Amino acid sequence: MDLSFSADEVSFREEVRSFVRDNLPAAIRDKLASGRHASKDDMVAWTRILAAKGWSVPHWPVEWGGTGWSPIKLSIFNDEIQRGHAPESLAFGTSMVGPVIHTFGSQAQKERFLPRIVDLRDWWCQGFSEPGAGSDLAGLRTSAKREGDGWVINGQKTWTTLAQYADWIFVLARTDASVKKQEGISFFLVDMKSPGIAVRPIQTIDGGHEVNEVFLDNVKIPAENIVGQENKGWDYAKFLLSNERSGIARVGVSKARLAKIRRLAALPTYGEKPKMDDPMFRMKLAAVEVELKALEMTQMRVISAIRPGEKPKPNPMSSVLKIKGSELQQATTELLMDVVGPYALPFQPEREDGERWNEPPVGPDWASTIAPTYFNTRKVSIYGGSNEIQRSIIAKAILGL
Amino acid sequence: MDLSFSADEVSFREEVRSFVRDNLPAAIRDKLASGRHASKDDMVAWTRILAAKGWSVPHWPVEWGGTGWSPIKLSIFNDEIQRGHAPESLAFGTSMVGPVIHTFGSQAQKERFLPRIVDLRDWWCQGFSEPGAGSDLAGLRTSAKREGDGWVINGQKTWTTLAQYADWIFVLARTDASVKKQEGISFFLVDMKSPGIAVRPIQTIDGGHEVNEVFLDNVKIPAENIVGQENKGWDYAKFLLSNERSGIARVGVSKARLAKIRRLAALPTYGEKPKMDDPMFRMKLAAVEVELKALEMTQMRVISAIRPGEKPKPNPMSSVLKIKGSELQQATTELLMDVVGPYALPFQPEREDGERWNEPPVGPDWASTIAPTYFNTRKVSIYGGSNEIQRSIIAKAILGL
Amino acid sequence: MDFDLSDEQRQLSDNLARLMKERYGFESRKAYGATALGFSEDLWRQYAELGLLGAPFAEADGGFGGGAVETMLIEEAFGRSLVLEPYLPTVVLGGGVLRHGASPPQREAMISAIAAGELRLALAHAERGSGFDLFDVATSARKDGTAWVLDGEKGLVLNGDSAQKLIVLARTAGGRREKTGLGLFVVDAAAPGVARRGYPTQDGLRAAEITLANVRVDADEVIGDPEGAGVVLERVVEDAIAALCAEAVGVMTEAMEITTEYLKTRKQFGVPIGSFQALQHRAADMTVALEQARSMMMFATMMTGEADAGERAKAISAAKVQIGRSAKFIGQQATQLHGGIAMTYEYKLGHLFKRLTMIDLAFGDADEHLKRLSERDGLFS
Amino acid sequence: MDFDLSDEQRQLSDNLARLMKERYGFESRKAYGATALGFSEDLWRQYAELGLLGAPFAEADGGFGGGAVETMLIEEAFGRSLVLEPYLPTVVLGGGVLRHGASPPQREAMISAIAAGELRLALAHAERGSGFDLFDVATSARKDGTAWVLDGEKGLVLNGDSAQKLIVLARTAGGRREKTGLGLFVVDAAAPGVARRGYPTQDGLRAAEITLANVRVDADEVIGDPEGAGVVLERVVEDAIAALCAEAVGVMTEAMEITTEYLKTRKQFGVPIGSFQALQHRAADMTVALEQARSMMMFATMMTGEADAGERAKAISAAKVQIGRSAKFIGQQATQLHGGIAMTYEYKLGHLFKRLTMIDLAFGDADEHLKRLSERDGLFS
Repeated sequence: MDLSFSADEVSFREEVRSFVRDNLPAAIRDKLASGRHASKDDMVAWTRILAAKGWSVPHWPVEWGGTGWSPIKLSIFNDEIQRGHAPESLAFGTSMVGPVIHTFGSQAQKERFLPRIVDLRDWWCQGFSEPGAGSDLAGLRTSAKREGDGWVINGQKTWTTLAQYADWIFVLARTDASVKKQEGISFFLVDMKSPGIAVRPIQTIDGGHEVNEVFLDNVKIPAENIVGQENKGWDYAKFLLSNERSGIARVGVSKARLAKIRRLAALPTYGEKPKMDDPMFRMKLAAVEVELKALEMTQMRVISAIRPGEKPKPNPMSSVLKIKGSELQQATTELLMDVVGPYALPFQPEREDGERWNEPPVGPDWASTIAPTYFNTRKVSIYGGSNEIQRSIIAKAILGL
Repeated sequence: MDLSFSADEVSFREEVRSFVRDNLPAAIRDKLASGRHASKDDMVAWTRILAAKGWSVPHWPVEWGGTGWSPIKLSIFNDEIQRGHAPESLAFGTSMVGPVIHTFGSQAQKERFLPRIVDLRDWWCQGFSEPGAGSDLAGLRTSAKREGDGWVINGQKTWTTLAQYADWIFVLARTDASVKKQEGISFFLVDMKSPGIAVRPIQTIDGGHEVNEVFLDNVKIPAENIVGQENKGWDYAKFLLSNERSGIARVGVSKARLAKIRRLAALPTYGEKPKMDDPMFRMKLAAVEVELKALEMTQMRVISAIRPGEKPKPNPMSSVLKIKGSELQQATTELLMDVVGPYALPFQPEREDGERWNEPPVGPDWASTIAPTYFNTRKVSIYGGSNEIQRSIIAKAILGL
Repeated sequence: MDFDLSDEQRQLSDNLARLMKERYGFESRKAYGATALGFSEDLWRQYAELGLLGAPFAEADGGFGGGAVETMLIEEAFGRSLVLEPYLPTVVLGGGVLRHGASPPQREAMISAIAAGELRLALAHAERGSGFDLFDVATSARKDGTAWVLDGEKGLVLNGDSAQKLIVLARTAGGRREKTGLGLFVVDAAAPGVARRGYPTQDGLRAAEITLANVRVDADEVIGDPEGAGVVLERVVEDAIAALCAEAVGVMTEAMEITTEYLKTRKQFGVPIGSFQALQHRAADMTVALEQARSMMMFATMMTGEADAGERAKAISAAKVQIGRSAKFIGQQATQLHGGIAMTYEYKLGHLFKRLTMIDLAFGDADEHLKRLSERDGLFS
Repeated sequence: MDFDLSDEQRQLSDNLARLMKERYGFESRKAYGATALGFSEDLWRQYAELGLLGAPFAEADGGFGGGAVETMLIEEAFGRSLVLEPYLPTVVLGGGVLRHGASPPQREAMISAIAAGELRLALAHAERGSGFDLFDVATSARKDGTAWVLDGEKGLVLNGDSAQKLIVLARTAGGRREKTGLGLFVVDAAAPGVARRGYPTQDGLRAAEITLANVRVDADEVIGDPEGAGVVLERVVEDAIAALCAEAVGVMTEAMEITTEYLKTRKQFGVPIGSFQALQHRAADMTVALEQARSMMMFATMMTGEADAGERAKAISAAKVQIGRSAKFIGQQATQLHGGIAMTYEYKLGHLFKRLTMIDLAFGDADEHLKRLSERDGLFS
C-alpha cells in the first residue's frame, strides 16, 4: 500500500498541466475561469488541439485513438483539464456513445463514427430522458417500429443538453411493448438532419439555454443504425450510465472553484477586510476542503480497483462519488455566494457564445456569473441519476437492504 | 393578533417563578441543576408541596383538582417548573392515565384513582411497548382473557420507565385476536403487587437504571379495572399519546440547559479564555437559541389553537413540536459536550437516588453528568413515537401524501 | 397572547387573497415583469384602492392606522404571488423613513400621495463597497447656505429606476463607517445631477445604480437631524427585515404547496412519487422548517414594536437567521423533489427559489445576522 | 499510487481478524473490562506473539520494522472489537516518544521489552487546565545536580493506572503555554512521590490522574533535549491521531454492520424495517460518511510520513475533522435506526457510539481541528 503518487505519476501531472497552460487559448481559459460557458467553437478548437496531441479520447482503446494510460493517470488528466479551466470533452460522444460503439457496435459503426468523435467532427447529444421517464428511465415511451429494412421512430426526448449544436443523437426507443419494460428497448444512432426531428430550447432558471426538447415525428433511420442486438438497449444504457457516474465526482471542477473562491475572497470587495479574514467563512471553506480531499481519495480508491485493461463494470461505489461529488459542487457555489454577497443581485445574462455583452458590469466584474452558477448547479444532484436514486442503489447493492 | 404576553400572563409567570424559588427544597434544585436525577422521595415531596397549593394537576378538570388555567398559562407553568429545576410531575399519572380515567373512566374509577394521583400516593407506570411492538405499537401481543368476572393477563412489556417504584401500571392488552389489530385492544389498570408481575431492570448506556422490563404471568385482575369499553383501548391510547406529544417539545428543559451552558461556558475551565470567548462556539449557541425561540412560538401557536374547555384532540402540528423539540434537547447536550471538552472522559456514575458518591470528583465538579446526559438524550428522538413516525404523520395528516 | 386576526385584518387578507387570485397568476406576473417599468401600474392602483399603500401610516398623516401585523399580512400574500410592485421600497423603506424620522410637513407632503398610489419612493442607502454595513457611506452631503449638495454613488437601490423620489443616505460628518454623521435627503429623481442606471435583478425585480453629481437639496428636504439619521435607518431596516421575513414565508408556503401538489401528481415507476417514504420525510422536514420560519416571522413582527433597541435588534437578527436557513433548505429541497422541471424558466418554483435566495442577501444574510446575534447576550437572557 | 496490501500486511490482518473472532466477542470484552486491570493480560501476550507490540519499531531497536500502514491495520481491527488493551498508550504514544525522540540506549532499554509484552507505558502530557493545548503545562521539572525533580499534577493519563512506566511532560523553562521549554521524562510508576488515581472512562477504558511530588529522575531518563520535547510530542500526537482515525473507522464499520443486520432482521408492521425507504437512504448517507472517513484515515496514515510539518499538520487536522463528523453522524444515526435497544448497556452498539464520542474528544475535537485548519493556507494550496 503506497498512497502517494509515484514519481512517474507526478511528472505526468506536470506534463499535462504545462500542456494545458501552453496550448489552451487564453480567451477560452479566461472565459471558463470567470464562470462563463465555452461556445461550440471553443470546444471544437480545444478538442482538435488535444486530438493533434493524441489526447482527445485518452480512455479509449489504443486502436481507436486511446492512450493506454492507467486509470490513475486518466483521473490525473481529467483533474488537470478541469483545474486548468479547459473545456471538458463533449461527454456525449467521448464518454457515452463512443464507448458504447467501441464495446457493442459493429465494425462498420466503429469505422464510421469513432474517428469523427475523436476530433469532434460529429457533435453528439443524448436521447434518453422523456417527459414521463426521468428517474424511471426504463418507463420511456418513444417507439421504434420496423419499416422495410429500416426503422421509424416516434416520441419526445427532453433535457437534451446542447442538442442545438448536435449532428447526431443516440436514442433509446421501445421496440417491443409486449415484454418487461427493460427488455423491449433498443439503442439507435440518429442523424439530427433526418426529416421529422425538431428541437425546442428549454430556458433554465439561470436564464441560460443548455437543454432542449427533441421531438421525433416519423423519423426514418436505416437498419444499420441500431447498436448491437434489438431489445438489448437497456444493457447498453446501463453500461453507459455507469461510465457516466464514475466521472461524475468532478473533483477537478470543485478544486478549480475552491481556488477561485480563495482568489476572490482575498479581494477588498466590501468594507475594511476581505471575506477571507472572516473566521466563520474560513471554517466553512475548510470544512468543504476536508470533504473534497476525502472525496479525491475515495475516487482514487474506486479508480484503482479497476484493473488496467479490464472492461469497466458498474461499481455501486460510484454512487458514493455521485452523491458527495454533487453535494460538494453545490457547496462550492454556496461559498461563492458568500463571497459575492449583495452584488449577486444584478441579473446580467451571458450571451449564448459565453461572451459578455457590451455594457460595463454592475458591481464587481466577476460577480455576474455567481448567482446563475449557484442556481444552475442545483441540477447536479438531479441529473445522471438523482441522488435519491443513488441512495437506493447504495442501500441495495452495497448494504443489501 | 397580539403576540406579546398579557399583563395577567406576565404576573402569573412571576407568581409561579417565585413560588418555585421559595418552595422548592434547595437540595432537590441543586441536584437537578447539576444534571443528576430526582429520587422517588424528591418527586413525592415536591408533588405534595404543589398539591398543597392546588397546583399538582393544573390541567385537570377543576372538580378533580385542576386549576382552570388557560392553555397559555398551563404552558407558562410548565416552562417555569422546568426552568426552575423543579422535578416534573410524574407524567404517567398526571398526563397519561389520569386524563384517560377522567375522560373515559367510570365514576368509581375516578373516585378511587384520581385523588391518589393528585398527591402521588399512587406511582403509575406505562405498560405499552413490547419487545416486538415499538413503532408498531398496535402489533402488541400481551393478551387479556376473561376468567370468571375478571381478566387474566399474560405478556411482556418493555421500556417501562421507573417501574421499580410503581404501585400501578396501565396496560394495553389484546382482548380479541380475531379482528383488525387496532380493534382488539383493551386498556387495563393493574396493581403492581398482583401475583405474577416481575420487574427486571434495563441498564442504559449512560450506566443508569431508568427503564425496565415488566413480565405479566397469569396476572388476575378484577372486572372493574378495565377502562371504558372492551376492545376500545386503542382509541384511549391514541388520546393518551396525543396528550403526551403536545408537552414533548420540552422548551423549558432546553431553556434551563441553555442557561446552564452560558453559566459553565463562562468559567475559566481550560487555557487562557473561557469557552464563551470562542466565536465559533458562540455562533453554534446562537443558532440553537434561534431555533428554540422559534419552537417556543410554534408551541404557543399550537397551544392557543386549543379553545379553553375544549377536549384536546390530536393535532398533527404536535409532531412538528416533537421533532424539533427533541432535536433541540439533543443539540443542547452537544453544546454541553463542547463546554466540558476532554474532562467528559472520566466515568463517575450517580447513585440511583441521584446523590453523589463519596469520593471527590475527577475534573470539574460539574463535568460528570454531561457525557451521560448526551448519551441518554439520544432517546428523545426515539421514544414517544420516533421522529421517523412523526415525519410520516406530518406527511399524511398535514401534507396529505 | 392571541394569534387571532381582527375582523379588519381578516377582511384585508381576504380582499388581498381575492385580488392575487384574480390578477396575479404566474403568467400575468411574467407579463407585468416584461414591461419597461417591470411591474403593473394598474395593480399599484388596485393596492391603493384596497388601502394597502397607506396601511402602516397614522391616520393623522393620511394613512389607515395599521401596524406591523398588517404589513406582515400584505407581504406574506405578496410573497405567495411573487409580486413585482415596489411595496417594500415605497411603503416599508421610504415610508418607514417618513414614519420614523420625518417632520409633520414632510409627512403631510408625501404620505397621502403614497397612499393614493401617486408617489413611489426608493431608499438609496447602500454603496458599491458597503456590503452589509448600513453605516459604510462615502457619498457626501455638504452644506451650501441653507441647502445641501450631494455627491457620490449609491448602489443596489431597489426600484430606484422607477421611483419618483429617492431618499438618499449621505455622510454629513464623521468617518466612513461611523453611525453618526449620516443624513437622509429627499431627492427628486429628475433633479439635475441625478443619473440612474436601472437593471433587472436575479429574482425578476428591478434595481438601479445611481450617481449623484452636485445634487442640490433644500433644507426642508432633510429628514430630521442631518447627523442623526443612523438610528432612523436602523429602525427602518428592522421593519424592512420583518416585512421580508413575511414575504419569504409567503414564498416558502407557495413552494411547499406546489411541491406537495407535484408529489401527489407526478408519477414514476407507476406510482405518485409522493408515495416514496424518503420524499415524504423530506417534505415533512420542510414543513418543520416552514413552521419554524412562520413563528419567527410573527416574533419579528411583534418585536418591531419593542422599545428596548438591544432586544429588538436581537429578535430581528434571530428572525433573519431562521428565515434564511429555512428558505435555503426549502428552496433547495423543493427543487430537488421536483427534479428537472424545477430548473426551467417557465415553471414557477425556480422563481420562488431565486426570490428566497435574494431575500437572504437583503440587509445581511443568515451568517451575518448569526454573527451579530452571537456577539450579543443571548435570546433568553 | 497503490491501495493493495503487501503479503505480510495481508497476513497480519488475517491473523488479527482470526484472533479477534476467537477471543474478542462482545461478551468476552465485558469480562476483560470487569477485571481490576480493565483489560486482558492474556490477550496482551497474544499481541506480543503476533508481533503487534513491536510492529512500528525499527528492527535495529528490537521491533519488526513496520510502519504507519501496519498501525492502521491493527487499530482498525481493534476498533471493530472495541479492544481494551493499552495499545495506543504503550505502542503509539509511549513507543512514539521512543521512536521520535529517544537515544539508542533508551530505545534498547525499552523497545524489546514493549515488543515482548513485558513493558506497558503511559504518556502523561495533559493537565487539569490544559484542554486541547498540548503545550499548556504547569508541571515543573527542575535540575538538581545531574538529576531532575518533577512536581505537579497530570490528568486524563490513558491507562496511567496500570502502566509500569510513565512518560511525563514537564516544563523545564519558559512560560506556561510555550512550546519551548518542555521536557519528556521516563518515570517509574512505583517511584517515590508518584500517586495515581485510576478510574474507568465513559467508553469502558481506564485512565488516571497522577500527582508528582518531588519525583527524582536520573539524567539518562530524559528523552532528548529537556527543553525541546515540544516538537517530539507534536509528532507523536500526529501519529496517535492517525491511529485513532483508524480505530474510529473500525468502530464505524462495526456499527454499520450491526445496524445493517438489524435493519434486515428487525420486523415492524410485518416487514423488516430495512424495507422502509427513509431508513434505507439514511443508511446510504451513513455509508457515504463512512467511506469518506476511510479515505481520510488512509490520507492521514500516508501523511504521518510527510516531511513538511505544515502539510503534515493540515492533513492530520483534516482527517480528525472528517473522522469526528462522520463518527458523530454514524454513531447518532445507528442509534436512531435501532431505536430503544441501542440505548441498553447489554447491546454492543451503544458502546461503539460511546467510543466514537470519546475518540472525537481525544487530542482535539472536530471543531478544534477545523479551527486550526482554517487558520492555515488551505488543503489544496
